[in-house]
Amino acid sequence: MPSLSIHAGGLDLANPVLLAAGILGTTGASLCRAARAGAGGVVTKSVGSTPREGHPGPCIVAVQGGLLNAMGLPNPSYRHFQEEIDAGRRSGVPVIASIFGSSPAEFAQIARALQADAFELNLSCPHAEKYGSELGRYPDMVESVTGAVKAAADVPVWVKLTPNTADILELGLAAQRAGASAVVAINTLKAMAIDIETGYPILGNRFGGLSGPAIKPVAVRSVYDLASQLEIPVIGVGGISSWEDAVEMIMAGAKAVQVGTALQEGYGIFEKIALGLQNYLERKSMTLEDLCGLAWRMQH
Amino acid sequence: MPSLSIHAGGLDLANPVLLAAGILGTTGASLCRAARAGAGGVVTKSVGSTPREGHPGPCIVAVQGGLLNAMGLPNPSYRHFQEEIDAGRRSGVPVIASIFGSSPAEFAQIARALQADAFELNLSCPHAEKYGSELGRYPDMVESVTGAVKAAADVPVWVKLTPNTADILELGLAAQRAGASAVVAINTLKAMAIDIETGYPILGNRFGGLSGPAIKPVAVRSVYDLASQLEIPVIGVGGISSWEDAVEMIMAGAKAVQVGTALQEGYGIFEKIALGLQNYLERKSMTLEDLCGLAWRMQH
Amino acid sequence: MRPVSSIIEEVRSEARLIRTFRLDRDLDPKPGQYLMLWIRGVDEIPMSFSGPDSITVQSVGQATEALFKMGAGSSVGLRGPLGNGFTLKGERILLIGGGVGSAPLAFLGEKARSKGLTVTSLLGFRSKEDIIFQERFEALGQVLITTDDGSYGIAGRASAGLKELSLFDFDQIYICGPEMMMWDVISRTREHGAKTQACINRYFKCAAGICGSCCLDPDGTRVCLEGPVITADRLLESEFGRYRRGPTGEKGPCRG
Amino acid sequence: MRPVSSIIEEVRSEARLIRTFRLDRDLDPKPGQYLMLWIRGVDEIPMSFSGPDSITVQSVGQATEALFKMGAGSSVGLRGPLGNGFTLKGERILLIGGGVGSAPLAFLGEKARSKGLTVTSLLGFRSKEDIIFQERFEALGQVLITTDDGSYGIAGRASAGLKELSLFDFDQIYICGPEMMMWDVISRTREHGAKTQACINRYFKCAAGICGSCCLDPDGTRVCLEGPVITADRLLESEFGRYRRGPTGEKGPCRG
Ligand SMILES: Cc1cc2nc3c(=O)[nH]c(=O)nc-3n(C[C@H](O)[C@H](O)[C@H](O)COP(=O)(O)OP(=O)(O)OC[C@H]3O[C@@H](n4cnc5c(N)ncnc54)[C@H](O)[C@@H]3O)c2cc1C
Ligand SMILES: Cc1cc2nc3c(=O)[nH]c(=O)nc-3n(C[C@H](O)[C@H](O)[C@H](O)COP(=O)(O)OP(=O)(O)OC[C@H]3O[C@@H](n4cnc5c(N)ncnc54)[C@H](O)[C@@H]3O)c2cc1C
Ligand SMILES: Cc1cc2nc3c(=O)[nH]c(=O)nc-3n(C[C@H](O)[C@H](O)[C@H](O)COP(=O)(O)O)c2cc1C
Ligand SMILES: Cc1cc2nc3c(=O)[nH]c(=O)nc-3n(C[C@H](O)[C@H](O)[C@H](O)COP(=O)(O)O)c2cc1C
Ligand code: FES
Ligand code: FES
Repeated sequence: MPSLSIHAGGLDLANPVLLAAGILGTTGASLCRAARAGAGGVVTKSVGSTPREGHPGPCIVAVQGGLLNAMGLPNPSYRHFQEEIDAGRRSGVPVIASIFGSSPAEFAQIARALQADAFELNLSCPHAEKYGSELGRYPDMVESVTGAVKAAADVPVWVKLTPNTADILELGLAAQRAGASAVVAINTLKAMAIDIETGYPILGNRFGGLSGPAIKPVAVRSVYDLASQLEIPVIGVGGISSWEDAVEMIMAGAKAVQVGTALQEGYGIFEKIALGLQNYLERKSMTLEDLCGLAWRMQH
Repeated sequence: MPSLSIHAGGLDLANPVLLAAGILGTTGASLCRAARAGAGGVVTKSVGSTPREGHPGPCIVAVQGGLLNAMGLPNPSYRHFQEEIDAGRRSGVPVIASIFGSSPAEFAQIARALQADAFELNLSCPHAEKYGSELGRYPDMVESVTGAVKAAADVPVWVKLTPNTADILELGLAAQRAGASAVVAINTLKAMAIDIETGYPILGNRFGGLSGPAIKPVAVRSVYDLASQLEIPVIGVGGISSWEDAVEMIMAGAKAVQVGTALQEGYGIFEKIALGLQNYLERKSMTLEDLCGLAWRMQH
Repeated sequence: MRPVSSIIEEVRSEARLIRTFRLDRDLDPKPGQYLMLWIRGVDEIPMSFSGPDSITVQSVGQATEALFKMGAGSSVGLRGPLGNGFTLKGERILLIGGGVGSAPLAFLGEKARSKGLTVTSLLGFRSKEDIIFQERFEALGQVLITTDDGSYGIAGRASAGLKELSLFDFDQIYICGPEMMMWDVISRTREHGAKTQACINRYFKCAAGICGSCCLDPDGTRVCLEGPVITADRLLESEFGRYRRGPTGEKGPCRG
Repeated sequence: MRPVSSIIEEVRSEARLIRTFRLDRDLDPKPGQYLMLWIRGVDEIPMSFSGPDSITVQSVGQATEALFKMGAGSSVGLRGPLGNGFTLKGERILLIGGGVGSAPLAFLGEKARSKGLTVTSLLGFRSKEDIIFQERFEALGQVLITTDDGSYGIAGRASAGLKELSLFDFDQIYICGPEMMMWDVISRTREHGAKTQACINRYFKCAAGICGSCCLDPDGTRVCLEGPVITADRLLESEFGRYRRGPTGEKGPCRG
């Protein structure tokens, strides 16, 4: 069988299918469960500098082709999170700690305090005031946050980008300039749903982020735009729920992919995708390398 | 039965359900057909200053929950389009001419030459080089194009906005400053799909715009953001395919809605939505006015 | 699935701070399943079904207080039924309830009775005036009631009533109540762990098996999706009764 | 629906610049339906089925030329079957084909014959060497062939062959060919308009009934979705034969 192991974003991964941030990544036990189910690496829930309960409910709404969520970055703060990371690392797969803050210094503070295999900077959550895309929409801010974490941490730094922008490449270039080992694209699209019986926005936070199959074409395009211009690898995320989706994302230029919303179907998704990918590579007599970015090479 | 007639964006409309730009709006005959089917108004295909054949095929791909298109603004130029508008106007419903250009002067040139009930400025098509969102992503450009058309035309000017931005409200405010009578939100999301057998991007233009139910939560959020801050009306478009969707969009703050991709189901959609809306208003003993923007008034 | 709008048809007071809300729709739940109740403008919270179209709620905080201000005719949003629910097994079953946790067991007992099973109930309350659903349980079969303050029935916690019963007589045991009460019972009856189905609580944020806030150590069981009914033998090997995570994800004590 | 990948299994030359491409999959089309053929890196173009798994293509421009460079084993993308297709009616039918437009009629005739209908064919070509599918049609029943240059059969356009037939003998007439040829026939046989099904061409951009580029005046019929088969009586009241829109939407002559 063709090998699925890769070196991407400074990490050695047994396969390129990772658990996305914020999905069942609150506890060490659930990170291990994803690893046992076949994830090549796992990203934690985003953690900040102080405990947060997140937004009032409803925190999710199913919409056609996707899911809206506004969790509001609930987390126990990095001070209570090292034990979860450590438990996750015992699974044997790399644990990437997703972190957020409202300034370069706050990001750096967290990165200095935590031990993980890599950091993923959440500069892209669309529904938490003062955090995420409120910083991440500005290339300057992406650059300074990335730079600050680079200086504070001695592990690879991945930067997760927002699609809520006119030009995601600007953001990716900023991350690259500051020394990021990879960019991760995309976080959710800013979105909302309204209860038509009463007029209430359904999410407790009124608006939230759209994920799932609905956003896959936006994610594929974002990865394509980034991967064709950046020198650092791109990790593709957004709407992947089958091996076909993973192949498409890798063809767009992703070195590895992350799976979020599709976990709703169950943990079996990791094995299903990895196996499908392997069968595909075998049938085509291709390697992951051959597949990566194939779409840019197929010119009209 | 409650009345569906409204005055919006400088036009009197028998009902608030309009045909969206670029959907079956190439000929006078098809504009009339939409009007006969019950549209309260019809927007034409976007026309420019010189004939364009558009992008090579495939021009559309169905994706989960939506449609990708990259037509590439095919149009016979405004010089050959007045007869289509005139034919459309004979239907009795207002015909809004969608126009595009690469500069304020080009927009103004077209607006001066065409007679229509209103203009809709396409500052938002995500897949035509030098046009659409390549201008429309900059508030300054939105303001100057809108101003130029205002000066050239003596009918209402609507400005169609792109969601491919970090802050659609900035764009709406720019349109309002320049004297727009309404903003229309949203155009498609920049997106792509790749053929996994070969790696070819499916669309002839490689990337295109995502429409349909998949983008409705993004459209609702955009309308909500705009309508809660602007004084001019917002016309909601994106993923509307049922009366429930129209109610949701109006609750978000839309004065009227446009229907695009759902026309795939057939022209019956106009009547279906209008009837559902009317039944809803009757059941709730509400007027369209009551419904409009209800979501901002339902505070947590 | 968006929340479905539902009208509260009737509100009945069961005890101080406990009320039953009958809804205008039967969501066809299994006993032990729950719904997410959206109190608009406030929060969305998990509630077990206490009947095919009802929930029985104890007022403990912001959302439940807001609910208690709502009368018949008010509208709420519903998402459900969710979770796995209890599985009926065998001929003779024992229900062990504590406080408002008795509510889903009344629903289960009625289902069991209608299938011809023999139902015995052991119910613990703090005090006489906290007792709920006494008639519902009495209609099902033998009922033992304990009160912490001895104001009714057997004095003591629910586990005090265990002495009156031989658990070997029952094919299946169903338990729902405050975590420490359940822990108390299941840790004393380890040999029956495999036949004891417990309906437990964790902090639910998504109730869709995706966010991770309800996951149990050490195997990451998603209580919202794979629970809330879990057999006692599995619980005994878990964090249950030792700690639980709150809204931030931080570990805390197993109050209630 | 994304384009489905398909391998060309066989390429057969039918006449100068006309080839049949047999695909590796039967899309279960009705005769008269079409597919959108994606020649990757070039364009996506409409093609009628000339059999359950084949198309017959005349090389006329960029995409068709690119296709002609592809041999057996090449891969193309398919979207379809699309459109309404012909409806078989009655006992005795007449097929009137012109040039490569005969291809979908051969497929239709075979379907009709297998259902026991009586099939007569009138086929017009420019010259002897442009004739295609002569044997396929001859296997179905009576065949009249015309050539513009008189090099085979009746000299003249297809309409010249009409004199040999009484159209009243046929329950249904099916026609496909260059627009002016079809116009020539249907305008001469107006009284049979209601029983004449014509398979027509317009410039298809979306082939999904959404863009408007294929709409017919004056009623806006979407040829890609509500056609391409339209009865002659409706065509006679339309733009058909007078003008057609090109890729820009501008009106132009009805070439071909
Ligand atoms: C599966 C399940 C079934 C339940 N069934 C019932 C029932 O039938 N009757 C009943 O009265 N109560 C039930 N509960 C508990 C009920 O959900 C909480 O009492 C309620 O959420 C309190 O909300 P509040 O805003 O009033 O209180 P708050 O002031 O927000 O909190 C009070 C306590 O309630 C708990 N709580 C709050 N929000 C949640 C949440 N989203 N998920 C879980 N726990 C929460 C916490 O332990 C908290 O400390 C159930 C809980 C779960 C998980
Ligand atoms: C319903 C339908 C069925 C058809 N069936 C057949 C068939 O069975 N065999 C066959 O040989 N041809 C058929 N055609 C015509 C065929 O689609 C064109 O010959 C082909 O698109 C030419 O493409 P090109 O790039 O080679 O030529 P180009 O150089 O692009 O154009 C040559 C001419 O082809 C026509 N054309 C080009 N693109 C399109 C398009 N997207 N839609 C419609 N017409 C177009 C135009 O009239 C143009 O002038 C059919 C057309 C339609 C609409
Ligand atoms: C419930 C939920 C919680 C999420 N939490 C986070 C988070 O804490 N940090 C983050 O960077 N992304 C978060 N995301 C975004 C996902 O990691 C991912 O980028 C997005 O959902 C798109 O991928 P998907 O379509 O596979 O879900 C969250 C998504 C969901 C649905
Ligand atoms: C095939 C197609 C062509 C379109 N052409 C145009 C256009 O010419 N001008 C324009 O402003 N918007 C155009 N749009 C965008 C639509 O008007 C609309 O904003 C978008 O599709 C979202 O609405 P929907 O989900 O209802 O389709 C087009 C959309 C589609 C699908
Ligand atoms: S509450 Fe989110 S996984 Fe259970
Ligand atoms: S080709 Fe687009 S509507 Fe027919």
